[in-house]
Amino acid sequence: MSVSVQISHRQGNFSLEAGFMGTGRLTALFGPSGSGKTSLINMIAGLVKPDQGHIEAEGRVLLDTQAGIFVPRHRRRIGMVFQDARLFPHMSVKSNLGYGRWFTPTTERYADMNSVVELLGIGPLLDRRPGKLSGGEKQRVAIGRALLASPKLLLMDEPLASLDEARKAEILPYIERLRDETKIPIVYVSHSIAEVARLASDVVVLAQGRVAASGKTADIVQRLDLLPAEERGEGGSMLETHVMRHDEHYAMTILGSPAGEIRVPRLDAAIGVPVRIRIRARDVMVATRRPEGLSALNTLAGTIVAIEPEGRATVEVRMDCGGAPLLARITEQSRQALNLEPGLVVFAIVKTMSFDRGNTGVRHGGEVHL
Amino acid sequence: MSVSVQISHRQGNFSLEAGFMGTGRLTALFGPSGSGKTSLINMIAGLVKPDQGHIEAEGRVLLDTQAGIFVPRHRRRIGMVFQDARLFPHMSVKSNLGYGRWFTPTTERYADMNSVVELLGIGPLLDRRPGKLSGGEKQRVAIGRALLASPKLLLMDEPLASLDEARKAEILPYIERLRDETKIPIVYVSHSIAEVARLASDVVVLAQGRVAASGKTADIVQRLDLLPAEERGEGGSMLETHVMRHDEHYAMTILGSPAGEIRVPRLDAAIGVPVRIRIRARDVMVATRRPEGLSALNTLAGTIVAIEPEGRATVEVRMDCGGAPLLARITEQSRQALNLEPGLVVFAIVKTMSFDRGNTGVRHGGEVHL
Amino acid sequence: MTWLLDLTPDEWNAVQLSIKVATVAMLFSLPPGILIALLLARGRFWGKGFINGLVHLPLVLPPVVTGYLLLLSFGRNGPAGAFFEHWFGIVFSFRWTGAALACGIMGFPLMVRAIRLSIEGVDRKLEAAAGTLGAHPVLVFATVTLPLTLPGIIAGAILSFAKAMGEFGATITFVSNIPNETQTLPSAIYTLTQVPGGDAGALRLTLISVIISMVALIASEALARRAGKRLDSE
Amino acid sequence: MTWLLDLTPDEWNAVQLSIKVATVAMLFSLPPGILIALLLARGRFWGKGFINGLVHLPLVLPPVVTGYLLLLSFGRNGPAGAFFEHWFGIVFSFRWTGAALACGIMGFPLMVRAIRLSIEGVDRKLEAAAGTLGAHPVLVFATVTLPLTLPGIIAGAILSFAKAMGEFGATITFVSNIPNETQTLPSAIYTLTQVPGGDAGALRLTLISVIISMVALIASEALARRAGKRLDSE
Amino acid sequence: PARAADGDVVVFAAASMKNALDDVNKACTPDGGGPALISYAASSALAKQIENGAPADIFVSADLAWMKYLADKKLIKAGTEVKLLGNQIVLVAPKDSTAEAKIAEGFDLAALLGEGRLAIGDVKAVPAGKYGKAALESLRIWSSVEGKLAQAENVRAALKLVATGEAPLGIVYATDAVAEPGVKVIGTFPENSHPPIIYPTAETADSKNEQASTFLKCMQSDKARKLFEAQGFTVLTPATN
Ligand SMILES: Nc1ncnc2c1ncn2[C@@H]1O[C@H](COP(=O)(O)OP(=O)(O)OP(=O)(O)O)[C@@H](O)[C@H]1O
Ligand SMILES: Nc1ncnc2c1ncn2[C@@H]1O[C@H](COP(=O)(O)OP(=O)(O)OP(=O)(O)O)[C@@H](O)[C@H]1O
Ligand SMILES: [Mg+2]
Ligand SMILES: [Mg+2]
Repeated sequence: MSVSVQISHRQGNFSLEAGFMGTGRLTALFGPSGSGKTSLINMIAGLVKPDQGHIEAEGRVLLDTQAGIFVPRHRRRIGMVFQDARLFPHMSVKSNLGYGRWFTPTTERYADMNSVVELLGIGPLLDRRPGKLSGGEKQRVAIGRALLASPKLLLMDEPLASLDEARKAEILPYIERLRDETKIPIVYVSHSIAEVARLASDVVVLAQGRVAASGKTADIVQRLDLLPAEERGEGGSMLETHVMRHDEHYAMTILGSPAGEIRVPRLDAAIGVPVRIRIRARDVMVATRRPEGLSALNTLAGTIVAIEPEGRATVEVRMDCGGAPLLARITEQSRQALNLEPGLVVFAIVKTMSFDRGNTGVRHGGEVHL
Repeated sequence: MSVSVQISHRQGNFSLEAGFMGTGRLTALFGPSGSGKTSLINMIAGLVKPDQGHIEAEGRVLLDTQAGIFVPRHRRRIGMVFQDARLFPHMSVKSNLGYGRWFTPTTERYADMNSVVELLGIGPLLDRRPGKLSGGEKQRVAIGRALLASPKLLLMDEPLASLDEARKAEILPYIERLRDETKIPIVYVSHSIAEVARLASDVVVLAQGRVAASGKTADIVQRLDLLPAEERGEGGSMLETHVMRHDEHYAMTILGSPAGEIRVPRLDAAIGVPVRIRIRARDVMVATRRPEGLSALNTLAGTIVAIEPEGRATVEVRMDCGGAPLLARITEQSRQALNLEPGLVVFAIVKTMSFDRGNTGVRHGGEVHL
Repeated sequence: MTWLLDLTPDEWNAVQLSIKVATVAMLFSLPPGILIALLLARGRFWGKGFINGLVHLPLVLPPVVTGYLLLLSFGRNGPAGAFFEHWFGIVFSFRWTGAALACGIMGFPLMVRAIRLSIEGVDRKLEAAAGTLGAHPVLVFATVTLPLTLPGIIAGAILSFAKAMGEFGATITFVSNIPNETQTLPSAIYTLTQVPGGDAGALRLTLISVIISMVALIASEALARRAGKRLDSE
Repeated sequence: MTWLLDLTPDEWNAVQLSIKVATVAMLFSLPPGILIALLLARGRFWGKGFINGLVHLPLVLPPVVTGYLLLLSFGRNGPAGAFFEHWFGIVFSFRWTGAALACGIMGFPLMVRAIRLSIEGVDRKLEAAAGTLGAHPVLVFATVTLPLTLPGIIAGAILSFAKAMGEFGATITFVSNIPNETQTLPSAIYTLTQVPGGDAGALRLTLISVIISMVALIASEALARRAGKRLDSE
Repeated sequence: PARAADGDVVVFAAASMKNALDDVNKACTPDGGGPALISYAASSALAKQIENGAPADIFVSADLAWMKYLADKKLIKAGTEVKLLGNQIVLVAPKDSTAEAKIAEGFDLAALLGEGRLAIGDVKAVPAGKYGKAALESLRIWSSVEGKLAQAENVRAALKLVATGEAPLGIVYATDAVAEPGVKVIGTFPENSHPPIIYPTAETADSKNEQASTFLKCMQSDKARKLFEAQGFTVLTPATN
């Protein structure tokens, strides 16, 4: 359950010098346009042979330029979802989907055509040619094609970019299940912090061909300075929690965390199941006294650890709520008005509604039946 | 400043029966994958001739099947950004960008190569071939190419889908300026409510080839029922405000609105300039008494107009704040706890941080110099 | 129509033989044609220019010269002729097989060019995609490259067939003009143009040859259209 | 090498004439070749099948027949010949122009096929994009379709040139074999093969012809590579 | 092993003899050794094919040179060579031509041609062309028309050039001129102005077919003679039986 990559490569004026160890199940590659994400993923897939490097997945050495090892792409057992769909224009959607199966030993097939087709909502398209699909339909077929090859390593290059939110929301849980229930490592390129925070166990931030940061998702997501200014509101803290109980009356789930109980909309998960939640810094309010008569349901007591100014108008307030770190993004004006200082005991207020599906990731376990 | 479309067309099993009047400056086409957005835009561009229909832009009839009018694509003066970039592979990036200029009368050229190149950050790519660009780079060049044709109608098919947030945030204001300062109508396909709410004057929601709803953005964005479940948190109300004053000390701008003053991060707009803000329903808290010791800066008094249940866990609270409608999305549990009922006077609380750049749209005026 | 089909037995034989020769020439040049086209389109090896030149040779040489070279190498006493006779039991000299060989070789440059152009037009990114899905390069070729090359293969095949229907210089020089064995339509036409009063007969055979070729052409166009439709608007 | 280049004045003339004829044939067939290829690739009109058949005819007909048909139509008394002489002052009969005409026509099907294949391979979505940017269809063709068709145009041109270097049946039938005017290399070679003991001379001229063609071939490949590199990995 | 059909005699014959030889073949069937399989092509091609092991039993050449070529290489069965037929060359003009000529030493052929060209078989390669050149030389007008030739691939093509009016005059065989409605003969070259026009025939050295000599004999028979003469040839062998 690991991918390790160390690459040095030049193409034109662009030089890529990047390496990371993805020890978790889903490693996200995050970075601006042109930073080398696709190039890196192409090398893992064996489509580009880097000038120098070493690539290992699940203990298999796929590339070692020093030892002269280069496993050809068709023996890497990789499922790749390309940024451009790259469907075979001369085959029907169905044949496209089934293409990889031909080359997978029967015993190693774990993906099932029917359930993948249903998940992706491409049932009505099966007899069509790719030329007659819409942009999003193409991308969905491309995802299905990669999955149905039952790969041992899944590479996804912005797979959801051309999909609407509803579609994304349908497919994300499936990727979660893939991540948790099959033991295939996934390398996932994305522009969206929300996606990364929800899916990734590790994040590698690329910038101009270099690794700007890499590590556990929770650590990276907290480091708002790594994010582009516009994305900082999306950053925040990750809390590892577990399902404590369900409140069937109000259709809520109560999660237990070191910071206290957190109420979120009803999750479809059994008692005890671990759930990771993301609390966006901009969704967190700080109060100096426990508020009353307010619709927000989650009030977590904590101590201010640090206050970092961020521009003139904004500060980031780092709190420790029973051991769990929590990040709030508020105005400098509020900070002054409330006299917030490190050491002060405060209440962090988070609306239940902040925990929509995009921000709660259920950790699955056990064997998968796709 | 208007586009009117009325189409009836069959392709394969898919039938498109759609019509809308975009009287504003930017009409957004919004809808799930495969709902017919690209098809519709192709017809406006003259790439597909619909079975029946009538298309008018800025008073020019582009298509009228009954009168037998079909203006060929090259005389429509349209700038189209395709979902797939469609750059000319045999030309350098520079030639791609300059292609449309050749066919634009000198007097009608309003777009300037240098500023577009700079805006899109494609300066270093000018001598490259499209084959050697990354996905996002291609898309940026495609946007530039369409702009530089100085079109009279701009059609954009998910132009920002493959761009990172930072890039998006850079390009969005440019599109705003295009919308406001040149008088070109824009038809903009997008999956993102945030983009739509920020940019669009009108929204057309497509579903399975039919118009599910259309109207002013403010009206559509409030109708959460039109949105897919996952997007409802993104929905909310639009407030038309104007810049009252700037608070240079805290780097804030105070906007005047019928609901009262609203503090947002410093905007780069002169006093009096109209600003449209989006207040996401999920960002609004409701309190029965004016809260104290809370970091949230904006507290708007209002009366509850209606409460609509949405699923078992959630309700939508519709308020009237000094004539401006405001929408909050809270849990049923909170509603019961606070005894919220129509007619009750309440306080809507919105963090200043909710108004990041994605949610404030400055309305530009006057002549444009791109 | 009766005057058109009112043929002597020898002429009938020539018609049938021509169809047989052209078909065999086309079918047997397809596999090597595809292979060589692939080599030329994709390969990077020493001697590629030489192979390319060799393939074009029958186009450049006067057919008589090609025929004569075939006679020298594939004739009964030629080295290639001896080789094929010994190892495969195939005799070319003065057999219809020889006519097919001559026609195949004369049409070879046309076929290779068409296929090569098509191969060069195939998007290699699709091949890369097939590779990641586990297909061995040979299978990638068979399932992706080849089907996408179909228009070129069809064009190459019809060019080869048509050329075979008209080829005469190399054939008559190589395998002579023996009725029922090596007398193809063009040879028969040639003979008729060489004698007084033969024009009407030559014209008639020419028309028959044209009709056969046009039927083949129309069939090939229909095939290509079907192959093309499958890629429509992609 | 001396024995190779130790040519009689007539042979030198034949070499020069052949290059001239092949070049002119190639250059002058390019515009109509591109046009017809475009029509066949894109057009949907009544009689398309007929034009397609007509284009292929020189391939199917024995060259002698083609030459004879040329004689009948483009000869001094032929309708086309009279037309060209009257309106353009161009005389084909017994002139090198006639040789170029014959060679051009013999190579025409090859050229058209290559260009057509390439045109059919052009992504029409790119043309649509050019259209929306304001380019008139003719300009779209010139700035997008044509450059993307370049590999096919180069292939077609070299096929036409090579064919012209080897064409002899139609040429000699149409414009005879007049030294210094219509005696191209293949005609000269043919003559030598018809004389007992002429083989050495024929071989020498054949080699020269092959060398010229190979030079042209190599140049065309280099050109095509450059054209192709520009599209690399797109 | 390359014998065509079971035991049929295979004749390699100059293409210009097709009409006559097809008739003769019929007449010689079945008791004259026929039916023979007759392959018509240029004498040069046939000779080279025989040199390369073609399954021919009998070779009929359009001139003596290619027969000699084979004989020199010992590919002709000794003693079987027969000078079978003779022919004449004539000056032809398009049928509506008003040209008149009296062929004699020094006659002004060049003036008769005017701006036009003299159609003739290739003077180096095609037998009729070689004879024509010899005749013009012996009539001492070669140098005046040498630059006005239109040399054709074969004599039939030369005839076509005249028949279509492309060339105002041409030199072809009498046998060809007779049957072409588009031309008229305006003069015959004297026999002594050129080497005798002879079509020789012989059995090949490799021939094992016993019928070959029968067929060869039949070609010299009276019934064959009539058929050859009907096509305009002169038969050179003495009449038999
Ligand atoms: N050429 C065609 N023939 C038949 N059906 C087609 C054709 N092109 C598109 N369609 C179908 O028409 C529907 C609308 O396609 P369209 O491309 O307009 O969707 P879209 O709204 O742009 O979707 P996306 O967001 O995925 O790009 C789809 O269901 C698609 O499968
Ligand atoms: N074949 C090539 N030759 C030269 N430079 C290239 C080539 N392919 C890509 N590049 C450059 O390498 C850089 C990285 O490209 P890459 O496709 O990996 O970016 P990316 O991170 O995937 O970006 P995006 O998010 O836009 O898809 C870009 O600057 C691009 O221009
Ligand atoms: Mg990329
Ligand atoms: Mg679309």
